[in-house]
Amino acid sequence: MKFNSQEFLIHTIATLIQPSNTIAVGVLSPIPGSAALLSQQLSKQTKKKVFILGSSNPKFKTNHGVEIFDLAGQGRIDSFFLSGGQIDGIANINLTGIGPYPKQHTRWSGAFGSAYLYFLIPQVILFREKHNREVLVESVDFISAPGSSPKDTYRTGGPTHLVTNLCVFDFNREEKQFYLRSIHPKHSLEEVLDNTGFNFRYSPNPAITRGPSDAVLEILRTEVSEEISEIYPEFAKKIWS
Amino acid sequence: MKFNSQEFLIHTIATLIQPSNTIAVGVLSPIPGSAALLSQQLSKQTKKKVFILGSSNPKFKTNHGVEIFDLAGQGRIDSFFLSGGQIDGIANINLTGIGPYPKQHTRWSGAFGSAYLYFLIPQVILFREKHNREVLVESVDFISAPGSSPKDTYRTGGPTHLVTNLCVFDFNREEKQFYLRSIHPKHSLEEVLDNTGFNFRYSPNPAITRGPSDAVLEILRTEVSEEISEIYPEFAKKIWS
Amino acid sequence: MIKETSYELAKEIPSGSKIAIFKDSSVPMTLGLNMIKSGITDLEIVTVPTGGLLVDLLIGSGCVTSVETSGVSLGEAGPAPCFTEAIKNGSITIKDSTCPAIYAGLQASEKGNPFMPLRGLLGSDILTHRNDIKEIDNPFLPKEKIVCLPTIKPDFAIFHAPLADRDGNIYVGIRQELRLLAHASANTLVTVEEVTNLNLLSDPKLAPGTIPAFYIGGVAVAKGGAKPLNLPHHYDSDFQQIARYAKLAKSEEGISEWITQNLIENNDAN
Amino acid sequence: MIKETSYELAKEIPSGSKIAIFKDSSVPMTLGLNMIKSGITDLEIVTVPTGGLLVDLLIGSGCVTSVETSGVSLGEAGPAPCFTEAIKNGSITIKDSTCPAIYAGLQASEKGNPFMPLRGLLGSDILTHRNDIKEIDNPFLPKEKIVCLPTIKPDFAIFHAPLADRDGNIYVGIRQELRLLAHASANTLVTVEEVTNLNLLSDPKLAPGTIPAFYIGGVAVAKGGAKPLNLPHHYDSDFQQIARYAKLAKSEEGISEWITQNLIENNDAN
Repeated sequence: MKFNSQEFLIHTIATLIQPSNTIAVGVLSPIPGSAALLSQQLSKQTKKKVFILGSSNPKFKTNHGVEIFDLAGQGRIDSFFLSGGQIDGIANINLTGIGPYPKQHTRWSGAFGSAYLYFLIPQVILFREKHNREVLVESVDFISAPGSSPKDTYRTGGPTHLVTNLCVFDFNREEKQFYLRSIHPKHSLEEVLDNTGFNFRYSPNPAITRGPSDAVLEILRTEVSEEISEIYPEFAKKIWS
Repeated sequence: MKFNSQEFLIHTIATLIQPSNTIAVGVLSPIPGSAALLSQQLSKQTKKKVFILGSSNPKFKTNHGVEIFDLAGQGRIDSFFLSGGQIDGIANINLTGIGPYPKQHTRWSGAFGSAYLYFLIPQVILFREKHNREVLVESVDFISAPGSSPKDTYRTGGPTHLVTNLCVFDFNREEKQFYLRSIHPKHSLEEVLDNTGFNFRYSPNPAITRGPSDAVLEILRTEVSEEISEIYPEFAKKIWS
Repeated sequence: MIKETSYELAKEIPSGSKIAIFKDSSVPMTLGLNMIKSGITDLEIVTVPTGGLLVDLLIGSGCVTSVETSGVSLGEAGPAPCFTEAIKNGSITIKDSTCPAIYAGLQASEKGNPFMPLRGLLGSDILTHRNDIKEIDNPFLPKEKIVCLPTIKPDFAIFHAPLADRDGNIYVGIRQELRLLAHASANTLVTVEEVTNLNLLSDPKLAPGTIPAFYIGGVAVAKGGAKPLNLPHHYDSDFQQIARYAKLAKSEEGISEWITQNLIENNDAN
Repeated sequence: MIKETSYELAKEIPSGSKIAIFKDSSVPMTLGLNMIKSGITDLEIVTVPTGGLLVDLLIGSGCVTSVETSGVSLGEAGPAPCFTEAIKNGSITIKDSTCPAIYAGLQASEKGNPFMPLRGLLGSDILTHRNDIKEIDNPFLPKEKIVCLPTIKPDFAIFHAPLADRDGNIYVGIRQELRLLAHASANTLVTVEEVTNLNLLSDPKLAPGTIPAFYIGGVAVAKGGAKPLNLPHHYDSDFQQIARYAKLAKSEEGISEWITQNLIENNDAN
């Protein structure tokens, strides 16, 4: 079956979080949210738990706004997603803005929970559809949350992957460096190199990101799309109607 | 009208807490509890709040066990009551036991909230019916909660009075000393001196503690006794039936 | 306790107050519009933990001097125009934070504690620019640095809830965050959809979702008091109206137009 | 998730576990009696924040090596005989505390924090004997000493509640402390009066008083599972039975007699 780019990315992310038992999804994250729900559908017997911030469905909701942060502090969340106005080569993310602080000439909304959750959730997947040199920079202008920390900092979590519209990177925490894991079909290594502002490791013949099987697409378009249209109605409409 | 010794003590304590807007009462404290409710009845127009730990009546109950301590921390409670297996001349209280710690030969239940609330509630009234030299000692064997603290300790609260079956003391925090405020009718200064293990200040002709008026007794035996019999049924039965 | 109008309730808040506003589903839009009408200025806003339409509107109306926040946006309707502009031109002081740090500051206030420790934040530029946040050695693991957040004690928490009773008890249901706001703040003012004659604390099914009147300084009925934002089980967000705000808020005249229209609509509902 | 019997649930708890027990109205007596039956030993008990009948019974049955508590008593039925005796003869380790300090330790665990600051305690002999509690300078007011309490993270929270659903969600109503216990503990085991087929989280009136199954490791039905203590809206305390315990608990044979009788009665109810 054919699939669109969102379905492809949902499947890509779902594959990365497949081993997780508990997945949390931030506000306004329909693609990671769909990936979490797909991953849940694909392993029904293991009873995965998915928390979706901003959902009013009690199945996905916490009782108190602080609970998701407490859960992370308790070590009960395996996977989470973050993005960035800028993301750099050592996985620092900038959700705050560009220019001398505080009167930044470009100001985004703010760090949200990143300056805490990035430290405490073992698998944080960075996700940004727009892969270009404005987003993927050598060094962020403002570190909303650092990609790594000195040894004496309490840190049980951090970045494991970066997923974009072009490719998937693994992040090596020891070396503090991204490794190209696979390139999405119809895109090239040259394109990735041209559009990435930071250095990363790669093999000359990178793997190609595998797309969803027909069986997975079927689940995505039935069970998952139904759940998602409750939480992100506009997104579901755009993709599946 | 005639009154019994419990009614007398309830009225005595109610008089001391009359200026308070918010009064908290610990577990198993029927006389202070009745005093708080009497004080509430005597100033209906000012809408006093009474919290009674262990009550299941939502009128007197907090939502969470920690709430009473949080309220004290927030400065929202004016008056509280503590007791002691031993109470000494500088208002230290011992709720823990006597003898070398931890294998004390006399062991009481424990400090409960005293080691916190004594620091934070402006008016803490010490109440112990049994006035003798075993209870009112020169120096407690174990300080469950200290009566005073050095200047650099954060302390917004502490002891203001000690009420017993014989008399009422004021506590002077500057001087760290009890002053005899009044002796209950039918008791004498000599009796108080004989039965008190610590030194205190007194005038040779001490005042006599005033008993409840007929109007107050009327309220105590109707509105208050009704409320109390819900919370402390055994106590109410003993006194008012 | 129960005021005649939201405007009367709004007038209880003096200029210069520190105000806590919860992020969603309980945003007191009618009360906020009436605060603007009352001419309030110099507010210090604490968003719990993030902010949206109301915070942007108060900034755009010149009522705000500082914002402590983990982020302000209009959600699906995009960036918050007045917030963004006010930061660029320096007309408000921004205290950037992260969600659990704002909760921790409020929880410190709830406990009457002078601070609250929290993992995370180390190495973030948020910390670089917040001199009021301290780093100490973890007393239980001396080689570990840990952040201590100062207590956040708002003068007022303001929110909108479905129901109050005559005594001033407030039903908030699963929105337990609002309990934290009420505990942490010196005073709490609430608008509600309606007032019931039954006592909310006396009903064992409603009591777990009820904030006792002890914490509440004033209540007013404001039907549709969160509109154009949502109130669960009552009404959904009006995306068109928020998108319209996003457009109009780019000019002063536009904001005035939007306020006038919504103030009339929200107050007329009562 | 739903076990056949309280005994099966009791067997989930290994000897040597650290167990949190809430002070009243939700005390899992049937579960506790079955823990004794299972031959459990070396428990570290944390009373939240104080303890009573169940704690005394576990001590008297030789299941306990240490108790962290703000106080143990049988309430109106007087001192806790086994607790008192065990302290006198040194057969248990006592960690004396004060109520808000126990809550603070659990709240630290709930947040994943290494400690929690708290006013009070300074100058108390409780502090003298607790080397695991630290004093630091308040980082925001350096001349002030302030106490930091270590995190309390129980292996198990155990309690009795009115209702569970098939998914393992637990209705606790206004007993919000039980939520803290579940958040702070690695695992939570619960007995309930009954199991309902409806989903507790889906009912907006019940959801505010419901702990999600996510925190719950096991559930068993135990009708009258708090007896002879009370469960609000279900049954009152049986003062005679508690007073009888107070008398019998002075000898080993007496305790055995009391346990046998109550174990049979409580288990037979199911």
